[in-house]
Amino acid sequence: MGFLTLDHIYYSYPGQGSTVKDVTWQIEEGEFHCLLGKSGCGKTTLLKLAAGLLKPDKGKVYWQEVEVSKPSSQVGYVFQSPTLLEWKTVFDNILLPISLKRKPNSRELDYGETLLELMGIISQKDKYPTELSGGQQSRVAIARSLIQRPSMLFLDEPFAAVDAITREELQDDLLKLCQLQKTTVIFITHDITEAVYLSDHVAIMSGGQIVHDYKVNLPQERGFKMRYDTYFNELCLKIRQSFSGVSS
Amino acid sequence: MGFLTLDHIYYSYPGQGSTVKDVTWQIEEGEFHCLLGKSGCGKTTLLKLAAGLLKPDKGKVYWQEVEVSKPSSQVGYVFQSPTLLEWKTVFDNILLPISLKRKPNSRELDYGETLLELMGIISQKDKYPTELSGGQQSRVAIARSLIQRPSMLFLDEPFAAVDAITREELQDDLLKLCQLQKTTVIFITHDITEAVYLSDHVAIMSGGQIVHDYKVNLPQERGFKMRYDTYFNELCLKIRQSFSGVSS
Amino acid sequence: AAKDKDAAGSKQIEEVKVASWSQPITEQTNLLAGEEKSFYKENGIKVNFIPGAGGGDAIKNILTGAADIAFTDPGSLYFALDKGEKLRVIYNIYPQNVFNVVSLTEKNITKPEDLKGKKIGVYSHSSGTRQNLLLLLHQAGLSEKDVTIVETGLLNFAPLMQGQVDATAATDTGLETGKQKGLSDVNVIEVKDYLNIPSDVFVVTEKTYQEKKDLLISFLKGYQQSAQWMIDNPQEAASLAVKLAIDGKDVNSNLKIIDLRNSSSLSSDPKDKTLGALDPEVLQKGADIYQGLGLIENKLDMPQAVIQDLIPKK
Amino acid sequence: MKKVEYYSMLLLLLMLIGWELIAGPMSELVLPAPAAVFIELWNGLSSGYFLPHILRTITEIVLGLSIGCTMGFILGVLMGEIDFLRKLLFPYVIASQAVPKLALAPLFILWFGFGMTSKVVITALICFFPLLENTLTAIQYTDPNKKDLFYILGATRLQTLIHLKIPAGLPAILAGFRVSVVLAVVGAVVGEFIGGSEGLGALIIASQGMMDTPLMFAVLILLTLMGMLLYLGVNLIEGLFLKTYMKGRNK
Amino acid sequence: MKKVEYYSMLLLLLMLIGWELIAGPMSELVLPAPAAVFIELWNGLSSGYFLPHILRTITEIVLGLSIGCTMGFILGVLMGEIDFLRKLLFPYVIASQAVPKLALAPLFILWFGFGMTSKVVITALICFFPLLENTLTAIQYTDPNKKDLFYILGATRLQTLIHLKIPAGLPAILAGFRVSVVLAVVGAVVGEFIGGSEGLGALIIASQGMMDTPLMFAVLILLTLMGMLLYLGVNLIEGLFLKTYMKGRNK
Ligand SMILES: Nc1ncnc2c1ncn2[C@@H]1O[C@H](COP(=O)(O)OP(=O)(O)OP(=O)(O)O)[C@@H](O)[C@H]1O
Ligand SMILES: Nc1ncnc2c1ncn2[C@@H]1O[C@H](COP(=O)(O)OP(=O)(O)OP(=O)(O)O)[C@@H](O)[C@H]1O
Ligand SMILES: [Mg+2]
Ligand SMILES: [Mg+2]
Repeated sequence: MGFLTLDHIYYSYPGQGSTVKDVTWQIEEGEFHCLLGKSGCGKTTLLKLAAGLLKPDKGKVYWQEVEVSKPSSQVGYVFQSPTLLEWKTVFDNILLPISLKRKPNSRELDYGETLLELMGIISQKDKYPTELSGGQQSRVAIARSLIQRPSMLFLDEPFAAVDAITREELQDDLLKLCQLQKTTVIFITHDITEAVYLSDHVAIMSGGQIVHDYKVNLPQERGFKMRYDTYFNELCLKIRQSFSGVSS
Repeated sequence: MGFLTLDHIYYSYPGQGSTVKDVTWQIEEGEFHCLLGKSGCGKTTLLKLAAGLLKPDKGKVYWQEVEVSKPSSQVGYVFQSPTLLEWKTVFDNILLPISLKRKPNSRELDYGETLLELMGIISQKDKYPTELSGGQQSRVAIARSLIQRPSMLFLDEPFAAVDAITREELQDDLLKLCQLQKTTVIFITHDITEAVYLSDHVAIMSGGQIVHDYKVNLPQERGFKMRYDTYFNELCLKIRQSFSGVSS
Repeated sequence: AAKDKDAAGSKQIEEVKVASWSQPITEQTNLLAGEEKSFYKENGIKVNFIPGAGGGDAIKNILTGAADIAFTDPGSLYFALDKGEKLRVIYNIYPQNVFNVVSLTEKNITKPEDLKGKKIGVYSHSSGTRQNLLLLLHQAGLSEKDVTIVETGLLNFAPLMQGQVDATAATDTGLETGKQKGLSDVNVIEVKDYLNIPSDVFVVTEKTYQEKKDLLISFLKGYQQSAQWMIDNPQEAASLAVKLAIDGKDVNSNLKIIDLRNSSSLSSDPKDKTLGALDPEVLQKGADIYQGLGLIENKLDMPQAVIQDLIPKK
Repeated sequence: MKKVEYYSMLLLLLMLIGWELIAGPMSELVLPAPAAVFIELWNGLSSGYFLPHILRTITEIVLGLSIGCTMGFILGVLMGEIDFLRKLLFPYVIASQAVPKLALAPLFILWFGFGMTSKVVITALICFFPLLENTLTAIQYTDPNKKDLFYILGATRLQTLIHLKIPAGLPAILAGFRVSVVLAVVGAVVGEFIGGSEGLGALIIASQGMMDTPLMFAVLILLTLMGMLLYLGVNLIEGLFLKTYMKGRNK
Repeated sequence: MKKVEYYSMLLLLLMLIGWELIAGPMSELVLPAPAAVFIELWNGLSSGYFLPHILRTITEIVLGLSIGCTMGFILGVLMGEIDFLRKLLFPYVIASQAVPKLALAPLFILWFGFGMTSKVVITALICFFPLLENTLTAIQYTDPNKKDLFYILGATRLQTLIHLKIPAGLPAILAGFRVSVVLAVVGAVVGEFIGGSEGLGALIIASQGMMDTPLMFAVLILLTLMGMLLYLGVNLIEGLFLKTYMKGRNK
């Protein structure tokens, strides 16, 4: 059994048909999985199920062989909307996961600043969330999810509000960080190139089911050049086609 | 003078340095302008200034040769976050611009449904915003901005939360609609390809200024094929380079 | 009934607004029985009862013109006269002082002197219980400083029985009700044994007195008849009170209260059998004591404020 | 649901037993035993003795509440919208609340008569403040993004108010309404303390005069029941109108 | 700012003139003219006659407010968090509000004596409800997305409460607090109506007994000033703590 296992999961919102239907998904430790799919196909719902935020109607979620009943604090989660606390500064928002439990120590404060630096928002440190641009807000949310060095990361379109250049920088930073800390990641995105560039596996979701799961055979160490690699582009095209095939 | 003119505009948020600095921008009737720039460079602020949501500290905004003092109801605006009313259904949210003034007539109701159809969310018509996925919410906001057939559209990253396939469909639909109704558009996006595909002009913003303004010389009638056109890709590359050049 | 109405119409029924110090209560059944009995109708008037919360309210209600006649206590009258209001006393409702000071027998308080150093309850600082307590203390050469006065609200016997106060100032009807509710073994000091100033009087403004003399005469006629009726028919009054008075739930207690009020309606002077007769001297004495106590500032001229000639003589 | 009702009953029973124990050694004058109170309540209800008083008080509450809440809501909206008005009027609003109504009895009687009007006015005065304060606050804390939306839609101030600020502030406004509704009961009773000859408040005064404490407690129970019914009524309204707000509430 | 103060003065002047006009033909016993009241107020203040009463009432308000609001807040939080408790306790909360405190005077005196305690208890009882109701409501309407965030962070119920629900609900909670603060003034006064010999409420009763209406109005003005100061105090606190909430408020 894997690090995180979804076993024949079903879920439906009250008064609605099944949103997630019979999903079985296995994620090994340290793997980077991307989840692609059309808007409204159930990606966010599946991610919440995997993280224990929603309880499946049928089926079970296992986390290191133990059935998940409530989210573990080992987990980082970036919601699709930034979800920051308006009454705390950016820095306090980032430290929230720690300050909930105790006063952050100087090492943690330093790490917070490092993350802000990485996210390119160190100059916004003492601002309040309402004073940030959309993309800055999402980056605060990402930094917050990383502050506890979680062993598992759930990211729901984290880079959607960020420009192309910054996005590529963030992708590289995220990859490095995850490889360093052996973080297991599930990453939802709408950008096929991003998915291929980042992940070991790309899952395609449609109508509440995982319809394809591609393995990405690229060297661990990614780089800008790789984006022009033939294998890379062929895989992107393949995914794109299976994607539109599914859509019709 | 143009349809919409920004004349040496300055703006700074209280207690902050200038966010928008000396921007002069001219937009002619029926043109489609894209605005690109790094996250936090001031795009949203500039859009709000252009729409009359913010008052410039210095400089003036003219709309059909008249100085803008308050937003005209001729305008459609999509905010960076969907900003829907949680206590109204999707359909009522879309009709809001009309129902503020009077009871929508059957023609408008029909048009509302057409827009929902176009956005691919007709099946969500009677749901409430909190019951929608992120991408569905943004599409509701887009439909709402179109319901009054505005002569001017301001779109702030409208497709950021939408998947690649749906996005391309929406791009084509939007273009068709705007060409049909001769709508003037300012469109903020982080996707360079999207910018080139959609617009007549691509403006690059950096540090609160418009640093480049590219004219896109592509036939009015866009199509899927065009994305593989050499001129198209060269322009994308050029923009990308000027973009990263700016960033360093 | 239709005939009655016609008769009344031809006689021109006039309305008299009487502001009371209380809600419509059993002891005022004769005032409330205008519909059931004919005392007022026969005199061409109709009584409109205006409730209040204390004698002060009653006087304020005539000062504002909300009422014609105030059913109030001498204390409130003194205060208002002291403030320079032009008021006239026209009828002595209860010539007998009905206030008393009640204590449990075990406390051995039998005369005003015994109250020294004790904690004594009153209804409220604005009520007649307090003023009459002060009068009583004054008669014994004591003042407010020699005792502790606390407000206990209308249920003033409760703290007495619970031992929170040594004595409580009350009225005869209050004491009677308390006894019915299980108060026993008490010593009672009656204020009237020391200073018998009236308990309640009818008061009007100078203006009303000047302008509505006839109306007042008719009203007093009616009231006198009604008081006589209540003295003669306590049983009937007690049954009527069930309907008319807000506190008239129980006929037997009504009867007891009515009996008490009937006896306090009679003058202690055996020569004067006229109901409502006023004694300016007693009122003057009361005023002087009030002044002595520092409750009022000015020396009042009570004989000048008292109007005797409106009271119907038999 | 069932469980709550069960424990509710249990708690009630415990309270009654506690009451009985405290009341046992005490004179009925101070604290009557529950049995005596319930007999009184039953008798008063079945004989129809309470009926006119209940009706009177309910009428006063309903009228006072309607007037007070309408005023409170409108004034709250105006003071929330117009800074100038808020600063101008707030001393008088506070004065209307901090001044004990009992002290102004003769003025109320003078201006509004000793009939029902003065009681209705007092009730209205007492219950208008919580609604005003909550409306005022709710209206000021509207999501600025949504305000931007309405601004760009060219909505007038009134339209923004009706379609945005009020619906968005409804939960807070209703909290104020619940407070108002309960205070209205006290308001009507206090109004009746001031020279009322009908109504439950007048009955309390009369029962005190008669030293009939069981009767007084029976009336207090009636008042509590009234308060509860009104409160539940507001909750019912909330349930009907705020279905959508509720949707996100329970996990 | 200047403009408001100007109009405020103007309105005050108008009110005073109106008062003077109404009071003119009326007996001083019913409605004294403003001049008489202000002379009384001035005399009372400068001679130090009011001082002990003011101090007494303020002490009662402060104590009652502290106890009442602490209770109201805690109970509001508990009832907001635990459905079961809400359903269980709400009848008793309503009872505590719908029952006029004046009616229970003998019980209060019996249990809490004639001294300050019974007044503090009454004040606390009166002012705890608005805070309870607003806290309860505010806590229930927390943004579900933020609740999800805290859930995923493994926050305990208490942590979620302290770091999310309470700060997010602060504007509504403070609205309740403002209502409480003003009601506390009335509470203390009503408490002093019952067996008080010191304090502004007792002074009102005494002045009524002596029919010294100018004195009574002077006390009413003192009460209004107290209410206003307390209200402004809450606003000050709000200004300090809610700076960030305010940021988005003014365009
Ligand atoms: N309300 C505000 N108060 C203070 N500063 C603000 C406010 N809104 C935005 N800013 C700052 O102004 C700058 C520009 O913000 P703006 O929202 O215009 O950026 P943007 O180009 O739209 O970015 P993004 O692509 O991330 O949406 C940012 O640095 C941001 O921190
Ligand atoms: N709270 C809810 N109540 C009812 N239906 C919901 C709710 N949340 C989501 N849905 C529905 O479930 C479906 C899947 O939603 P989900 O958010 O998982 O989509 P998604 O794949 O994340 O889409 P997107 O890419 O737009 O974020 C959608 O059709 C949506 O309308
Ligand atoms: Mg999603
Ligand atoms: Mg932006």
